[in-house]
Amino acid sequence: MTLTSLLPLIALALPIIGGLAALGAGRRNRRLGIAVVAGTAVTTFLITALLALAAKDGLLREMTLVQIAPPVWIVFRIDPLGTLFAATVSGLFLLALIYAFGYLPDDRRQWRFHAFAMACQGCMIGVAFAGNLVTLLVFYELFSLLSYPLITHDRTRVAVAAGLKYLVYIITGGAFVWAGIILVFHLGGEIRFLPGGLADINGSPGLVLATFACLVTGFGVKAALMPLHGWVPDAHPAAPAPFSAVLSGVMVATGVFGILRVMFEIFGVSRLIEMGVLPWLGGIAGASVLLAAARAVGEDDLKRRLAWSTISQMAYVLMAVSTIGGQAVTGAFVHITHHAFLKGGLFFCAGLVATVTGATRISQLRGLAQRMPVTSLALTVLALGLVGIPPLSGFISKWLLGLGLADAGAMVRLGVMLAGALLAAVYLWPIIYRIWLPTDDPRFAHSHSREASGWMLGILIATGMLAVILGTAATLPGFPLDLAKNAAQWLVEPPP
Amino acid sequence: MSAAAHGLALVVLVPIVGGALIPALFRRFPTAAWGFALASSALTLAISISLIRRLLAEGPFSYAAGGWPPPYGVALHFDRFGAAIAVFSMITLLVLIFSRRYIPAVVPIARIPLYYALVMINLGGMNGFLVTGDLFNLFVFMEVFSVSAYALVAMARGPQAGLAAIKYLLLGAVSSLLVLFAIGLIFAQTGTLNMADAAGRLDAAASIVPTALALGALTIGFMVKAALFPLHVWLPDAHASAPAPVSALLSAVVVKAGVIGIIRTLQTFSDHGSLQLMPLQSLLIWLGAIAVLWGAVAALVQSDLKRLLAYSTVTNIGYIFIGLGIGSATAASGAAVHIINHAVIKAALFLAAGALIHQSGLRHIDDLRGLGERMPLSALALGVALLAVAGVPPTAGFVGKWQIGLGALETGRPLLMGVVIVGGLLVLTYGVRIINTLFFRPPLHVRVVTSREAPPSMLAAILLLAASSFLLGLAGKPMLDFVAPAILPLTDTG
Amino acid sequence: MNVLLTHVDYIAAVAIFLVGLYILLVKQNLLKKILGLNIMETAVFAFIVTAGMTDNGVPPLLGPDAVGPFASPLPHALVLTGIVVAVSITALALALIVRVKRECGSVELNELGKVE
Amino acid sequence: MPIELHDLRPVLAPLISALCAGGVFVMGTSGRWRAIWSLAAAGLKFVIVWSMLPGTLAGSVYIFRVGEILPGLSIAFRVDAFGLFYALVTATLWVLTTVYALAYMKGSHALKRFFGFFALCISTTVAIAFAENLFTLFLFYELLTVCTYPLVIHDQDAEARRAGRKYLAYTLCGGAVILAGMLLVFHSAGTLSLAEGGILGDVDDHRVLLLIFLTLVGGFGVKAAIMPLHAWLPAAMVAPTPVSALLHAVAVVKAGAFGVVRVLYDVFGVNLLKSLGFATWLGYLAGFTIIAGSIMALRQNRLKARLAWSTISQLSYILLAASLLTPAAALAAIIHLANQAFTKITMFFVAGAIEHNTGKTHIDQLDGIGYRMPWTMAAFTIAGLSFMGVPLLAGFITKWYLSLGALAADSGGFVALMALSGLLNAAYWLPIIYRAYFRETGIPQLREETPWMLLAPIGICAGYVILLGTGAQAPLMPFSLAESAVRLAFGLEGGIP
Repeated sequence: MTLTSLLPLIALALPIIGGLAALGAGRRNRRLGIAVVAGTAVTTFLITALLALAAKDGLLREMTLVQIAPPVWIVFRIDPLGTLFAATVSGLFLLALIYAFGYLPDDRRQWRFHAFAMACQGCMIGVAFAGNLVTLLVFYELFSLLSYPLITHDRTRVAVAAGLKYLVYIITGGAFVWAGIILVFHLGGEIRFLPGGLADINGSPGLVLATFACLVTGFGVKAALMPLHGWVPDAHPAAPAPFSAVLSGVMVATGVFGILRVMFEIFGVSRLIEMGVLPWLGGIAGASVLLAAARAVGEDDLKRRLAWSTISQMAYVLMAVSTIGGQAVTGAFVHITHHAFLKGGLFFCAGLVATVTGATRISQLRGLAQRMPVTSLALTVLALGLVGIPPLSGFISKWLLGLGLADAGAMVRLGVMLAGALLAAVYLWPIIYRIWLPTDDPRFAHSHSREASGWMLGILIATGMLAVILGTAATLPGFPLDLAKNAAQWLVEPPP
Repeated sequence: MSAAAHGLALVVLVPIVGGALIPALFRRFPTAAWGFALASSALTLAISISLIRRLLAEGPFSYAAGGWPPPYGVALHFDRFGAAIAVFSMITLLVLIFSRRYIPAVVPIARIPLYYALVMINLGGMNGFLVTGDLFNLFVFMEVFSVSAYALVAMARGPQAGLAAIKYLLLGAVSSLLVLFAIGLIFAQTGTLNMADAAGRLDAAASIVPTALALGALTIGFMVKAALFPLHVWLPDAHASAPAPVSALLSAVVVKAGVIGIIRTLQTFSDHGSLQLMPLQSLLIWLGAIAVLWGAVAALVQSDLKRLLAYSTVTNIGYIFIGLGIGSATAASGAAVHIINHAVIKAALFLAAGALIHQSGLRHIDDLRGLGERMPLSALALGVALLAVAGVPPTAGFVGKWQIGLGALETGRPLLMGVVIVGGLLVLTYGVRIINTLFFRPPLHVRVVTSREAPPSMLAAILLLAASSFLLGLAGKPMLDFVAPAILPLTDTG
Repeated sequence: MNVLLTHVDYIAAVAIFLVGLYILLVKQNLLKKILGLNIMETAVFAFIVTAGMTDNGVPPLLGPDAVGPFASPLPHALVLTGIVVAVSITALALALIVRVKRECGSVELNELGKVE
Repeated sequence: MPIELHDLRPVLAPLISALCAGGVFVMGTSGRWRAIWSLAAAGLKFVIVWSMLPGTLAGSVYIFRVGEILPGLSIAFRVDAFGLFYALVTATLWVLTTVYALAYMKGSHALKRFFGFFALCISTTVAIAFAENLFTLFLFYELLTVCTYPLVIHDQDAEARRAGRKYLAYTLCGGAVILAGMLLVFHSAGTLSLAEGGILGDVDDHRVLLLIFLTLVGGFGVKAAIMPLHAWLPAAMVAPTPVSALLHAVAVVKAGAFGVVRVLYDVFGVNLLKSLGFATWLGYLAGFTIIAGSIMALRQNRLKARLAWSTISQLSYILLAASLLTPAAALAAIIHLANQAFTKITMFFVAGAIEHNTGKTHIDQLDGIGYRMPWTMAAFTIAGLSFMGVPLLAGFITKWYLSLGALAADSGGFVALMALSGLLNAAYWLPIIYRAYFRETGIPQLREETPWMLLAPIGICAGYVILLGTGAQAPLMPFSLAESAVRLAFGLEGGIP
């Protein structure tokens, strides 16, 4: 076995093992635990980044590991799309895990959080590297279940209720995926991801459509595609901030990732056009964009507003993908990555503010900048980035998305996208406005609060910087844009 | 002529003469009476086995008593049905072994030699009944075993025994008279008493009314002896109040005489051209089916162990009659084999129950709770025999039920097959109830705790019979093959 | 009608038999039941004896001046045996009745039922 | 045609256990001898059964004829792929259950009786697996009823007796119905031999065939706990845990399911059933049972009761799969024999271990139990996930093939049923896992792991659940055996489509 074939496995297994090690070590010696977590997270990120660079030109490798039953294997593949996603996942996890050291109270349960979170990370990387539907399903189900203890980590009644809702949605979605996979195998005789889709899917048009619907519904639950989004506004605020960041940043994207795999590598572009499902997908995604953004505007709870925003932003991606244009798909991939860090950062901020001041509502944020200038600055940068103000990272992805939509001639969708961006400004601007507005009102004076220091602030600064760097230096080789272009090319115009 | 040639006479004479000698010789020595009875029954068994060997070698054979040839003299005839004498002798032998320790406890000491005498005479009567070729002797031997049976029922102490005996006697005597009446009718019609001869001449007889009358009288008479529903009423009382070994003999052997009487009747009348046996056979099927269900349901509600076993006999007689009524080769041979198998099983049941009752002094089923721990072997034997009587494969009880059920299907009576199966299920229900009581419930009665396992002589008989009631199930095929030729005349009517 | 006339012995036997049976079934006194039984026995014996009759037959006694047709001797032999059997049954029954009387204090079945 | 070899092993395997039972009954007053007899027989039989695997895989069929007891009715053993599959599961689990039982039952009353009948149960189960004809199958099937009864009422209290009565009432009636069916088969086909492709091909009376189908499937369906014949199973969980495990996972219920599959494939035969269409109704009934059993399981608070209802639901997977009459579904039916057995026995072992360790029997008492017994509950979690159909675990394989089979039979609705059933499984297993790990009692939980003699069987079973799910084609996996069984039943030459 060469190193390249070992690396993906290491990337997958390392967080899981590291998490268990941290659980053991951290309970005895906090410093050792921190070292294990940080070392593991950094190493994992480096490995996935390395793989992303190595695989940027196309399929690097496919590995068949274990046979479950004669036609069903556990298969991993290293391709541009998967590695880009894996790198995004491990990057955000790196930030979230370190942030958690500051966010969570220093007790034994903190290590449990880390262990589960890292196991979750490993499984998400597994999803990214999955080479067929069953492998994808394995890791998809696993990290879905592993997320549950993280969402309910606070053990409040609200958290438990949100966790239950989450579980019901996700498991039902899993069942749909499951049924879809069976149907795919029945109709196509194959469940591997193949460039350009499976060679033939024989069956009545209705059955083929049902198969597609099953898979999109199943993954759509996680992708928070309306009307399957119900768990998102509850679960995201209920989880501890570092995990909210992961949920919003990459977990929802996992659903989108699943849909991408199904669309491009199971059904294939030409069959999708033939089936006529794309307008429907675009329509649903467009509706999601607008409706979710509208809900976000009316939401006072900061984390809930961010959650609604996630639903809206991820719908951009699907809307763009539904055009099948190379440019739009590129934009979609870039948006996944950029949005991950922006939204993750925003949740970090929200968590920090809530920890320090106890404020969870936007109306309570007035005058925050007086007390917590650095936090406020980071929050502002990230919010502006999400709105799409140049030269921040959000601008790049939205620009590309807009270009792509225009390129594909999807003018209605372009209009929806612009409306969505406008609504994003509407729901994010009051936050910025409020925190910078000085006040003497004793209700907002936060007399006892002051800037936090240490882990959390460091991470905030890092995400802010990242928004700037990814925005200004987006075109550098090896940056997400570069990788996304290759990935999109590879998907939309697969090599023969 | 050598002793072997006279075997057919000896098999009747040895027990009767032996039995008759016992009160004369051993009035003062009950133990010696036991030994003598045992020896003569063993001798009878040996003779009957030698007869069967001759039967297998030569086929059915006859013996003219005193050298008079049939139809004038008293003819003895040995066919494959007659081979049952070996089983009956065997059961009597085991009952005697069992009696050694049991009888002194229930029979006044002065009557003990009488008891052994009656058992032997009963055996002689049974053997004679089976091997006779002559209608009148059929009656005489029937009276021999019947009268000895009445007396045996009365052997036990207590008011119940006498009353049960006299009830049994009254019904039994009426049935005997019916049989005798029928014999008279046949004689009047044919002028002969030889069965084979009479069968040939019945056809020629002009009037059908007397023949039908004779058939009816014989059937009813033997039905009483066989305790076929609804003429079974005497059986539960008699079998329940007799001493256990006597119950065993009555249920296993004596009621079978009635069944064999019916078989002989059917065989005799089967050649008759103008008389249709079909309605009679249908009647037998119906009565048999009702007997199966009635006996099983009645047994379910009994609280007295021996009464329950008595009702089980009613059920099994019902099975046999269903088989005979169907009359196909499958069913009739099954019924014939069931005669033997049920004899063994029922003997095992009554002896094992007797051992339990004897050792604990209790006879109500609920009082026997937990006795299985104190008397494991007897209780185990009872359990095996209960499963056998329910027809759980591969026990002996299964053979007959399978064949009869199959026969019902062959003749297009699926519902009858249902009756066969439901009956087995009901029997299994009370079987399980007893097994459960014995083994899986804590003792209720203080006497259970102090009970001890039965003495070896009793155990030997019980275990041998219980083992046979299991093993005979594995020998179903050879047994069916054995009775098949004997069944043939019957099946012609089916 | 002709059949009835030629079989008048049958009819008589059946009638007597039924009388005995009636007594046996209806009477509660054990002793009377035994009497009923005896009547039935008599009916059967009488019937068998008549069955041996031959038209104008003479007793089957062999001698120098014996001329046929003889009545069949066999029924007589049978009936003798039958009477022996019947007597033994009656004897046994009477003995049992004595025992029942001694142990239960009654020979009336309906009273005995109450004793139980 | 497979090569038929006359061999002593088919009869030796059941005989070993019967001998062991004898040994236990005779010498079993001493605990040590009980253990020695039980373990020796378990090990020996394990070896005997496994030793037939290579031959059977190579296409041989081992035969041993004991004798003909009635015309056309013989006791004979024949080891084909399907029978061996079932025997392998039984023999393997018996070793584990024996170890578990030795530890679990320590100090209980009437142990001689317990271990004696325990051994007899397995003896009869293997005999059922190896039965050459319907009669032998029926014979040992009934014997199994008799042998399990003392185990069910082992506690001898009122509840146990009630359960025992119910158990007997159901199973004995089922047995009687089978007897009726057997008579019908023998009458119409003239033979009772189980043969690939069925023996009823020449019967053209539709009503008789329907009657045979109803009686045989109904009779075996009692032990397979298909609704509405299931009521004995939840009642029977009052038995000691090793017995429940034996009842629910290995011997009894599987004997019923095994019987149904034998009836469908070897008495009727696939082609005949397809033309008759009776099996469709069986499929609907099984589908109903799957859902209704799961819903009932949801409502139970007692852990073993939930397990029992889950068993009812899971068993109908086998019946549903068998009734679809497609190769893939048949494969699912056979494999699920093993999958359900290992998964459910893990759960029963865990339930027993919890009861043994802490005395807790109800689900709402299990808060925080995962901290007290982490390894035990880890095994439980694996089993639960397997039932939910999570890939890499045994349950997924079943659902996979079953769904493929359903699609091949143009009954796509059953795929939705599988998905729904997976959801229901999640709904009743996850709360237990949740309580075990995520609900805290307020009192600090001391680590109190199960003793190793209980834990080792649990661990091995849970490991096997994973193995069955990941390495179906590993050398010691009987998967290829199941494949060859399907090939025989369907008369296929190559692979399973």
